Amino acid sequence: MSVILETQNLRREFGALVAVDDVNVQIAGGTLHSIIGPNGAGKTTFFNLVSGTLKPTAGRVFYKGEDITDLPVHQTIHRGIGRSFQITNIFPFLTVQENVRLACQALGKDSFRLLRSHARFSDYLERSEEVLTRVGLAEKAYHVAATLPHGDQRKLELGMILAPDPEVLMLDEPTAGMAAEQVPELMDLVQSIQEAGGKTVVLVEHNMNVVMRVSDRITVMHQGALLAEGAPAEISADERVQTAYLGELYETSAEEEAP
Amino acid sequence: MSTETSDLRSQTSEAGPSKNRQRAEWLRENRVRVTVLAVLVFVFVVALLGLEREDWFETIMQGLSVGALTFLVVSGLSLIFGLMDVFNLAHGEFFMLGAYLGWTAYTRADTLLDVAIPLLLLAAPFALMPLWQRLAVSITLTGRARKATAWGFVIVGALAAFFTITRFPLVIWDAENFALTPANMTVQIDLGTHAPLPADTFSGPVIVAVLGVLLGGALIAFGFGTLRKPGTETEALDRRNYVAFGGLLLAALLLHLVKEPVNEWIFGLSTTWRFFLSMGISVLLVAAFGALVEVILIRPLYDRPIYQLMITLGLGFILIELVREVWGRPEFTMARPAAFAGTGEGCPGQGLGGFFSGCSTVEVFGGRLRVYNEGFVILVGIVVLVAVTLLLRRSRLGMVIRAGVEHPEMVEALGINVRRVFTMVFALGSGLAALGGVLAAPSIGLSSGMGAVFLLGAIVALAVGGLTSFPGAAVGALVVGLLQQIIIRYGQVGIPIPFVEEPFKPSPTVVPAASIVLMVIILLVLPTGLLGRSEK
Amino acid sequence: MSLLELHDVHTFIEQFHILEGVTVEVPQGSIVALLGRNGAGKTTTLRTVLGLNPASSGKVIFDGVDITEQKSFDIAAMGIGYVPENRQIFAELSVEENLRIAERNKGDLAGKEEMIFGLFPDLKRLIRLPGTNLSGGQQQMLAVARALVANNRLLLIDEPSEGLAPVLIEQMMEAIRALSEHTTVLLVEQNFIVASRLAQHYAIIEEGRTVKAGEMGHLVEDEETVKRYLGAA
Amino acid sequence: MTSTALAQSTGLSGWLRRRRGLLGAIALLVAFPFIISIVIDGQGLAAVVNNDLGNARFLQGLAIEIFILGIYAISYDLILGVTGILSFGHAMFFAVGAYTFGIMLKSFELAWPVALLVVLVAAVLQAILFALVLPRVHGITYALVTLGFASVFWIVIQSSDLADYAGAEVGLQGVDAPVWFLDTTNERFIFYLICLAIFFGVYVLYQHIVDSPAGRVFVAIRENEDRALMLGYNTFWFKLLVLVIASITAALAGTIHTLHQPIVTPNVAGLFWTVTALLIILIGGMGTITGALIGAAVYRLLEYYLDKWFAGAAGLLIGAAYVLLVLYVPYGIVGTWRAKSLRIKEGRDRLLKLLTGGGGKEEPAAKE
Repeated sequence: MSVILETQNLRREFGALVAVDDVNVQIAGGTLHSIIGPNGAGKTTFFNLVSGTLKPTAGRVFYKGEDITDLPVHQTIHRGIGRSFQITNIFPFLTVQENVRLACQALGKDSFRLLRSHARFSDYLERSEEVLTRVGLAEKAYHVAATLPHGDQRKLELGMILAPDPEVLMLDEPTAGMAAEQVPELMDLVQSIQEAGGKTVVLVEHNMNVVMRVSDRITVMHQGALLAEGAPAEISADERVQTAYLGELYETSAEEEAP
Repeated sequence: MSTETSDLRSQTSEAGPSKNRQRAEWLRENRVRVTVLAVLVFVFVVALLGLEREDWFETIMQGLSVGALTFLVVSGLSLIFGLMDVFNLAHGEFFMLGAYLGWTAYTRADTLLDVAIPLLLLAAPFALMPLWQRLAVSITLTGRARKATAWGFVIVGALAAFFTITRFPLVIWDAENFALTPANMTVQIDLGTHAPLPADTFSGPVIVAVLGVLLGGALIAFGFGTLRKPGTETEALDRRNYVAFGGLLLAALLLHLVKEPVNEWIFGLSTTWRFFLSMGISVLLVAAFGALVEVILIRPLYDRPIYQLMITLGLGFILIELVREVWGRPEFTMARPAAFAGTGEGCPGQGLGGFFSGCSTVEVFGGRLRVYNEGFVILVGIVVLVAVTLLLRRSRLGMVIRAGVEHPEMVEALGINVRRVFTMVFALGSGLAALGGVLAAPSIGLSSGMGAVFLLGAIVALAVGGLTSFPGAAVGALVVGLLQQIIIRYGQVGIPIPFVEEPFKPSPTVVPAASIVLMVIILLVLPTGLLGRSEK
Repeated sequence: MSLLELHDVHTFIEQFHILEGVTVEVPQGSIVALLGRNGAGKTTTLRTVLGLNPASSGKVIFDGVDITEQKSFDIAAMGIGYVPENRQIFAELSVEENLRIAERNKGDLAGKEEMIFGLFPDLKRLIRLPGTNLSGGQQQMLAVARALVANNRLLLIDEPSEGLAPVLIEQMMEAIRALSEHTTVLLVEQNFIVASRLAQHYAIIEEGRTVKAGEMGHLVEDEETVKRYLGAA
Repeated sequence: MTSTALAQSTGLSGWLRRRRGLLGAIALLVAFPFIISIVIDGQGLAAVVNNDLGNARFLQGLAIEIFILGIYAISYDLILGVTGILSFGHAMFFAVGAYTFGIMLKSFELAWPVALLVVLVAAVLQAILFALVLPRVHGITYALVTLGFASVFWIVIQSSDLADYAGAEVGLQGVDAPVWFLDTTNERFIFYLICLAIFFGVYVLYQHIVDSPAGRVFVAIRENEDRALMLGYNTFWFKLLVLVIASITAALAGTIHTLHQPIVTPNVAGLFWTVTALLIILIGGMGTITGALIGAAVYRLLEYYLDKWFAGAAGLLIGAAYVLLVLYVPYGIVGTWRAKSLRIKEGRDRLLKLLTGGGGKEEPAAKE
C-alpha cells in the first residue's frame, strides 16, 4: 500500500508545553490506522495538526506526497480529508437532514447559487438520504439535531464526514460518551465504510479495546511522543504500551527515582 | 469532555528558562505589539516637535486633560467588560446623568433635597419585600392571569405615586404646572426664562401626600412580589427589613425637618466646597442607579450577550429622553467653582506655583494653561487611576475582580457571590462615569448629546488599549486625548507640506474621525488592542 | 451515613441533555471514584453538584440538605471544595493570592498553612510567583491546595492525574490519601489504576447515566466490567 | 418539509396557491389608497390618481416610509439575523446610497440611471471594505470596527469641507425628482406603486436567497461557523456575498429615501439609524425576513402615533417598549408566532398518535 498521509517531525508547543514532540507517522492508503494513548498524550493535538485546524510549530504534513501543512482548513476537505470532532460539533438548531445536506453541498459547485430553492438540487437531497440511511438516522431526518440523544449525534457527526465521500476519514473518538453496547455497532459501521469504499480511516481513541479488533495498524502516543507502532497483535504484546496505557508506568519510574 | 489541547505536562526541572531567554521570548511573542507602540510614540514625538515649544507643552497638557476625562468614562467600561463581558453602550449616558445630577446638586441642592423626600418614601415599602411576597402567596392565580394582576398593581401604584408626588410640598415647583418638572423649572429659573416662584406653593394636607406616596410604593412593591414565581422560596422576613423600612421613613422625616437649615448651610458654602459636595452626591446617586440597572436589566440576560448589548443601547436612548424630559432640551452651562475662576490682579499666575494662585489660568513654559482643565481634571484622573489600581491590586475585592475576569465560575465555586461583585463593579463603573460627567460639565457644558460624544471617544480608547485590560484603558484614553489635541492644534497652525504654499489645516470635524481611523488601524494590526490579552 | 447523594439527576447544557439519570452516594469519610469514558458526563456530574450546571430534575442532597436549586456560591460555602479539570488557576494572581481568595473567614489560610505546605512543599517556595508561571504539576498542586484552604467537608476533584509525570502522580495520590483522612472525596479519574488504589467506592457513568456502582474491591476483580466500560485492563 | 411543499406545487397554479398570502397583501395595499380616499376622505377614486390632498395622500407617504424602513431592515436581518454577523455600521450602508444618489443627481447632474449605477458601485465597494476586516476581528470587536467606519462616514458627511455637496449639518436638500414617475410630490400614487413593487420584490428575492443553497450556508455560518469551515466552505466569500447583497439593498432603500424626503439629514448615517434597524428586526423577529417587514410597519406606526399622542414623551415610550421587548419578547412577533405554531403542531401530532394508538417508539425516551 502506498503512503497516503505522512508527518515529518511534527511538533507543536503551547508556551512551555510540548504537546506533540517530533512525531513521524506514515499512514498507508486503504487501511484503518488507529492512534491511541492515555489522556493527555497529545492525540487530539496531533490530529488537529494533521487536519489543519492547528498549525504546527515545526514539521510538515504530506497528503499524497503534497505538502498540506499551510493549507487552510476548508481546502483540506476539498482534497478529500474529512474529520470529526471529539466534542459533538454539529449545527444544533438545523434538522438532521439539513446538517448532512450542507455537508454534501460543500463539495458541489452550487453553493453560490442564490435564487433557486435548495430543495430543487435533488442530488444533494438524495445523497444526504443515502448517507442518513447508511448511518441509521433516516427515520430521524427531520428532527432538530439538538434534540437527538447523544449516540445519535455522534452518528450524525459521522454522517457529515461521510457525505462528501472523502478518501481519508479522520475520526476523533467517535464513540466518546456512547453506551458500551453501542460502541461495537459504531465501530462495525466505521469498519464497513472503510472496507466497502477502500477508504483510509485515521481513528483516534482513548479506549484500547475498541480499536484492537478493527485496526490494521496502531500508533501509540504517550506524553506527546511516539511510543510504539505496529499491528494490533504487536501492540497488545508490547509491554511498554501496556504499562504506559494502564498507568502503571509511574510505578516503575517512581521506583527508579525514589531511592 | 476533556480536551487534550489544554494538557500541560509538568516539568520536573525547576530552574526554568533563564531571565534573558524569558525576555527574548517575550519580545518575540509581542513583537507586533512593541512595534506598534514604538511607531505610535515616534509619531507623537515627531508631531509634537513640529510645534513651537509653548504650543507643544499646552497640547500635551490639554491632551492629558481630555485623556483624564476619557479615562474616567473608559475605566468603568473596561472594568465592566473585563469582568462581566457586558459592553455597556449606555455608559456615555451615565456620564451625562452624572453631569446633570452634579449640576443640580451644585446650583440647586434645594430641589434635590425636596425630591429626595418623596423618593425615600416611595422606596421604603420595598424594604418589606419578603412581606409582600408572603402576602402575594394568597393570590391563587397562575400563569398569565397572575402576571396581569401583578402588572396591574404596579400600574395602579405608579399612578397613585405620580399623583401624590406632584402634590408634595416642594420649594421650587409650581404644582399646577405639570409640564415642567422641578429640575426643568430650576434650569429655567437659573437661565432667567422663568420667574422665580414663591416658596411653598403647595397647599393641602401633607399627610395625604405622604400616605399616597407610601401607598403607591407599597402597591408597586406588592406587584413585583406577585411577579415572583409561586412556589419558589421567599426571603426571610426579619428584623433587618423593619429596620430598613423604619430607617427610610425616619430619613424622610428628618430630611423634611432639617431641609431648611441644610439648604441654608449648602448655599452658604463656597462654590468650591459645593462643587466637591456635588461630585460626591452625583457619584453616589449614579452608582446606586448603576447597581439597580445591573440587577433589573443586565442580570436576566447574562446568557444572551447580544441582547445585553441591545438593552444597554435602549437604556442609553431612554436616559437621553429622560434627561430631555426632566431637565429640558436646551443646552446650558455650569459655572466653574471659585477656586478655579480667579481673574484680575496678578493673573494669570506664573510657573507651576501659579496653580495655587487662585487664578483661572497660569503661564508655564510660555504656554497658557487653565487651572481647572489642565490642573484639577488631570489631578483627579491620576488620583482615580491610582485609587482603582490600588483597589485592584491590594484589596480582597480587587483580588476577586481580577480572578473573576479569568474564571468567574471557579470564583463562584470558592463560595464567593460573583453576581454581587458584578453589581458592585457595575456601580463602581457607573460612579466613575458620573465623576467624569461632573468634572466635564464646567468646561463643556450640559447637553443631552454629551454622553454619546464621550462614549465614542471611550470606545476608541478601550479598543486601542485592549478591551479587557485596565492599564490598557488608561493608555488608550491617553492616546486618544493626545491625538485629538495634536490634531486640533495642527488645525490652528497648519501642517506645512513641501511644495505647497498653503499649509494644510485639518478641520475640527475630522478630530473624532482621526481617532476612529487610528482605532481601526490598531485593531487590524492587533485585534486585542495595545495591552489586551489574547482571546481565551 | 452519606454526606452527598445524587438521585436520578438530569442536567442540560444549553440544549444538550448531558446527564440522563445519575445516582451516586458518597459515604462520609470515604473516597468515591466516578469512572467512565471520555464524554460520559463525569465532569458534568461534579459541576451539577456545585450548581455550575444546575440539575433540571432529580435531587442533590448534601449533609441532609437539598441543594439542587441552591446557588453555586451558597453550595460551596456549605463546605464543598472543587478542583476543576484544567485546574483553573488564576494566572493574574500570585500563588499566595490564589490561596487567599479561597478563604471564607479571615485567617483560614494562616490556620491551614502548615498542612498545605506539608502536603505540597513546592508551593511554599513559589508563593510570590504569579499563577501563570507555574508548571502543570505545580498548578495541579495549587488547585488542590486551594480547595483545602477553607474548612471543606467534601472535595470534588476532577482528573488529578491528568497530564502529570509519573513521579508527580505518585505525590498527588499521597496528598489525596492524606487529606481524605479529614474530608470526604468525590473523585473523577481516567487512570483506572490510580482510581482503584485511592477509592473505596466507585460509580460508572455512561451516556449520562449511572450504570454500575459499588465497592472498588469488587470492581478490581471484575475484569469483564472494567474492560467493557473503561477499556483498560 | 420544504421537499413535500415542493412536491405538491409546480407550475403557475401551485405558485399562486403558495403565494396567496403575499398576493393578497399586495392587492390590499394597491387598493388601500382608494379605500382611504372613499371611506375617510369622502373623495372619489380619481382623487388618488389626481394626487389630491387628504388622508389618502398622507397615508401613502407614511406607507412609503414603511417600505423604505422595511427594505433597510430586511438587509440588516440578512447580516445579523440570518448570517449572525454583528455589524453596528449598517446606517452607513443606507446613508451611502442616500447621499451618493442625491449628490450625483444634484451636484454632478447625472442621468438617474447613471446615478443608480454609481450607487451600485459605491455599495459594492463599501461592502468589500466591511468584509476586508472580517478575517481579523470577530464578535464585539467587529461591531466596534464597523461602528467606527460608520462614525467616520457620519463625521465626514457633516464636515464643512463637503458642505457644497452634502450640506453639512443640515443635510442634503433640494434633490428634484429626476423623472416624472419618481416624483413623490406630484405623482404620489405612481411613486407609491413603484415603492410597493420594489418592497415586495426585495422581500420575495430575500426569501429566495435564504432558501437557496447559498442561503443555507449563511444560516450554517450563524449556527456554527467553525463547523461550516470544516465542511469545506470558505466562509469568508459567503460573508462577503452577504455584505454585498445587504449593502446594495440598503443603498436602494437610501436612494428611495432621497427621492421621498425633501432633506436627507446626516442622522441616517448615525448610530441611532443602525439602532432603528436593530429595533425593527427585534420587533419583527430576528432571522425571519418576514419579521423585518412587519417590524418596520409596527415601528413606524408606533413612532407616528406615540409622537402624535404623547409628543415629547414619545422617545421615552419607544425606549421603554424596546427594553421590554428585549426582556420579554426576544424572538419578536414572527419568531414568537412561529414557536407557538410549532408547539401547536407538535401537540396535534401527539394527539393524532394517541388517537391512532401507534408509533410510540419514535418518541424520545420517556422522561418521568
